[in-house]
Amino acid sequence: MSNEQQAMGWTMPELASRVASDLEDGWFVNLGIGLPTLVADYIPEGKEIIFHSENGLLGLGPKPAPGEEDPDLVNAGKEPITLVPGGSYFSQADSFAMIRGGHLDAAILGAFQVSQFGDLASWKLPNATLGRVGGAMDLTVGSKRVFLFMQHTTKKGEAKIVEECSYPLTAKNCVDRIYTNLAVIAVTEDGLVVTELAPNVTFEYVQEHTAAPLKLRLATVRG
Amino acid sequence: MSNEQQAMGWTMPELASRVASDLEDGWFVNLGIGLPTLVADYIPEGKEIIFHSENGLLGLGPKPAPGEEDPDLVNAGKEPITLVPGGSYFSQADSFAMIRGGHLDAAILGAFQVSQFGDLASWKLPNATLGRVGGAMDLTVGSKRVFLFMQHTTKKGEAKIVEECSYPLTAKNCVDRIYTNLAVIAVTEDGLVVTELAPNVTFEYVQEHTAAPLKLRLATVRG
Amino acid sequence: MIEKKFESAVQAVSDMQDGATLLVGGFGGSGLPSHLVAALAEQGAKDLTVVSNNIGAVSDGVAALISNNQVSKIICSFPVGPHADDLVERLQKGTIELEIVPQGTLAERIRAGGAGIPAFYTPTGAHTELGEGKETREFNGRLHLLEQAIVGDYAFIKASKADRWGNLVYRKTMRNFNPVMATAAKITIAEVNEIVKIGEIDPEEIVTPSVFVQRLVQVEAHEEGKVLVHE
Amino acid sequence: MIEKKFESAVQAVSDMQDGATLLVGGFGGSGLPSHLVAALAEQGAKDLTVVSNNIGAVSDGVAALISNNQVSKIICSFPVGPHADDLVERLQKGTIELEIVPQGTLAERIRAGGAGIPAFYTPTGAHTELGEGKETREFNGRLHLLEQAIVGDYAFIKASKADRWGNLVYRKTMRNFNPVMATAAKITIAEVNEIVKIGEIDPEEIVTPSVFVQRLVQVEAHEEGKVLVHE
Repeated sequence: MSNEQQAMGWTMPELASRVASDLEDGWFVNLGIGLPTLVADYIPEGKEIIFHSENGLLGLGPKPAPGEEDPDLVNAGKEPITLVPGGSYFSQADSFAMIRGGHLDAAILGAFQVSQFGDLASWKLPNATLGRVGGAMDLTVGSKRVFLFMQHTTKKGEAKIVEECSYPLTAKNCVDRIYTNLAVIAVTEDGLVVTELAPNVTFEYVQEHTAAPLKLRLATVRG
Repeated sequence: MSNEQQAMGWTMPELASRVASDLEDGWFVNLGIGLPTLVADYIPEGKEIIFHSENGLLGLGPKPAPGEEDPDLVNAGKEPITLVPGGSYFSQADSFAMIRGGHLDAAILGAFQVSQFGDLASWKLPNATLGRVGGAMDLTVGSKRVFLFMQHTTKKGEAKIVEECSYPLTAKNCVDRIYTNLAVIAVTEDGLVVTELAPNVTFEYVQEHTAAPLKLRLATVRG
Repeated sequence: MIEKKFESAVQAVSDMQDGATLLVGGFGGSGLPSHLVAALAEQGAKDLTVVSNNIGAVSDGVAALISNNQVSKIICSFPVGPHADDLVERLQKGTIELEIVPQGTLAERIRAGGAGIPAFYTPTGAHTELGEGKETREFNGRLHLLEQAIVGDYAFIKASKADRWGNLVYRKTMRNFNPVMATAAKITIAEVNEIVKIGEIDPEEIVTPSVFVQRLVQVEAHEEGKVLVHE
Repeated sequence: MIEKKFESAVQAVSDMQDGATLLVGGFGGSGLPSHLVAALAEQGAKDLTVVSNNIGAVSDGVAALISNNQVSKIICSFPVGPHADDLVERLQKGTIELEIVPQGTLAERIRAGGAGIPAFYTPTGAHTELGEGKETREFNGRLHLLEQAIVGDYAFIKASKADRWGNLVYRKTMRNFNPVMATAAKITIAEVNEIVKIGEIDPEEIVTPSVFVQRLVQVEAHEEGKVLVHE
């Protein structure tokens, strides 16, 4: 079932494009390590989105051409990157002052689990010796909006959207919106609300792969 | 008596020179507003002392030549100054991180009163509506050494060195050494100790103008 | 496309409401955003809480807002100077409240506000009348005060150069409170002498990254060699 | 005359004692003071508490000190990577202690250490297992943790350029933890690629002022285009 499910709906590049279309002109956005970094490639023309990398820069640009990598210019995943004109460098203390101080308009992050209350688990597997917390806890408490970018279920087909997280928490009540291959889901005071369905995906199918109650309230089709 | 007393011993330029001779090569030193700024003019050749100004610079240099003043380059007294080669600029938050974090080797400050325990009163007159605290409290709690540079008594001849400060405190137990026109006095666990007398000034004369018990333990004559 | 530039200081402050908390950069006249202050005096918002290091050092700073009866509370470290008379008079009449804060604590409270730190402990001010009534605690055998973050609705700051995104550089000791206040307000308005093209400021030299600046106003630099602080 | 330059990394670390607390800059291989780490591995001081963001991302970082059995405690945010095996093994044997700290809290605790702030409140980590056992307090209706400053006996940092006094500039994201760790140790040793004459670094561009640096070591820059982090 898993691969079948993960093949449903939006592809990850399509989802990246879908997320990108919700980012507003002039926003400062942090992209988590891994999948979320895809979003940078799909910003619509005419929109200026400034990407933040928590190791200390604003204005993260595309990957450098082969041979152009600079060991002193990396992103939070320690991959070589570039800086766009208008970008800047700063220390970790300043970078996290920016994050924790509420200056980023959005953080787009991955997840192990997310609860119906917007609790997020993303840094440690249960019973693991080691966790990799990095900047995840700061980004989730500090960003004005936390968007998740993820496959709707695990590779094994287990629900990642759950009533209560069983994995160690990153932060409570921090997620605003969940983008998966199947749907866009808003975390509201009224619970989880599906606001958009991927092509050929039914609400029932999404609910079936979700371990928390969902409501359906489709947003008006975006222009 | 007052003017007579203030005319005794070292002149203020002589005292500045006396203080300067105690600063060690490579020290980072903050000079308080007013009299203490004199010290910068008397650093012996061959010694590099780097002066800090709490409004945000290291490497305070001499006054600019007339007509060369830059309104964007001032000291903590808001007077035009210069920057020496090797100097740097930084924000108030960074400047006081430097101060409070214990990175300055010495602060040389003025005083209204100082007690036998090294309590300092320097920011507000008793019953004044307004005080001018500025950076005084941070400098006194943060600097590795606090040296006072002052006339031994007030203009009216009242003792400034007292058993207990009657003026509002800047900080408790913070002063290490007191340089006055009459003497150099160390604040020790054993009380106030005169370690040096100005020329033609007797210990008895100093004690007479001091409202706290003094001990005499002259330091070996400096080479 | 990002465009933070406003046509004038007057436009940039036009939405300020009565009762707002305002951070004003500068150290005396050095790095003072005097055009923004003048525009606010014209705009007229009242009952302001103003946070600024010096009050009264220069006539075109916060002193002008006090004289104009726009200020109900001042938070500062140095409320003394040739232009502090109106402050003293209002204090005596009880129409203005004054909170004196050690300069480093003031800077740190503002930095904390910008950095998402609601409160911190500092040794500064312990055992003094400025620490009276504050929560205390010992660390390493030394008494500390608990100090709260300061956040502004607006910050008026001054810089020498900006680009369209709001990246800022300063000149010499003009920095003072400006970079830290820039981080601690919902709307930071920077008064700058020059706005250059994106990419013209070396990324290594940027002191205030664009994320901290919401509005820009370009003004004339003060005259060469004119020392504003000695009036 | 001020002279902070040591002839070699080995000389610069020669007085390090067993039991010292050491801050190591870098984010993975970027901005890692690898020559100082190598010198310490040779010098052999043991029972060290090491504070560094990443453990195991590269072989020439703190992982080398762990493999060399010089470390008794690690404070970090990201103890995972291709070179973390020896850490895992020692954790299982119980010969090393690990404190995982959120990256922003780690940076802020070090900044606090350098800034004379013994403790502060942060929302980061509240309601999580990393907050367990910590003192909590509500501010603005939100739970916060009390976090303590970190101060090192030594800091190893990397910069691109220094002058004789110890003023430092960095290159791009090499900054990461380096400028903040520079402020928080009794003895900060900077590994730099170039030492220039006093006055050659523009005072507006200095990121770490001279007061924070006690020792300098000049080393070769890594090869052009060689990405150290992908091994």
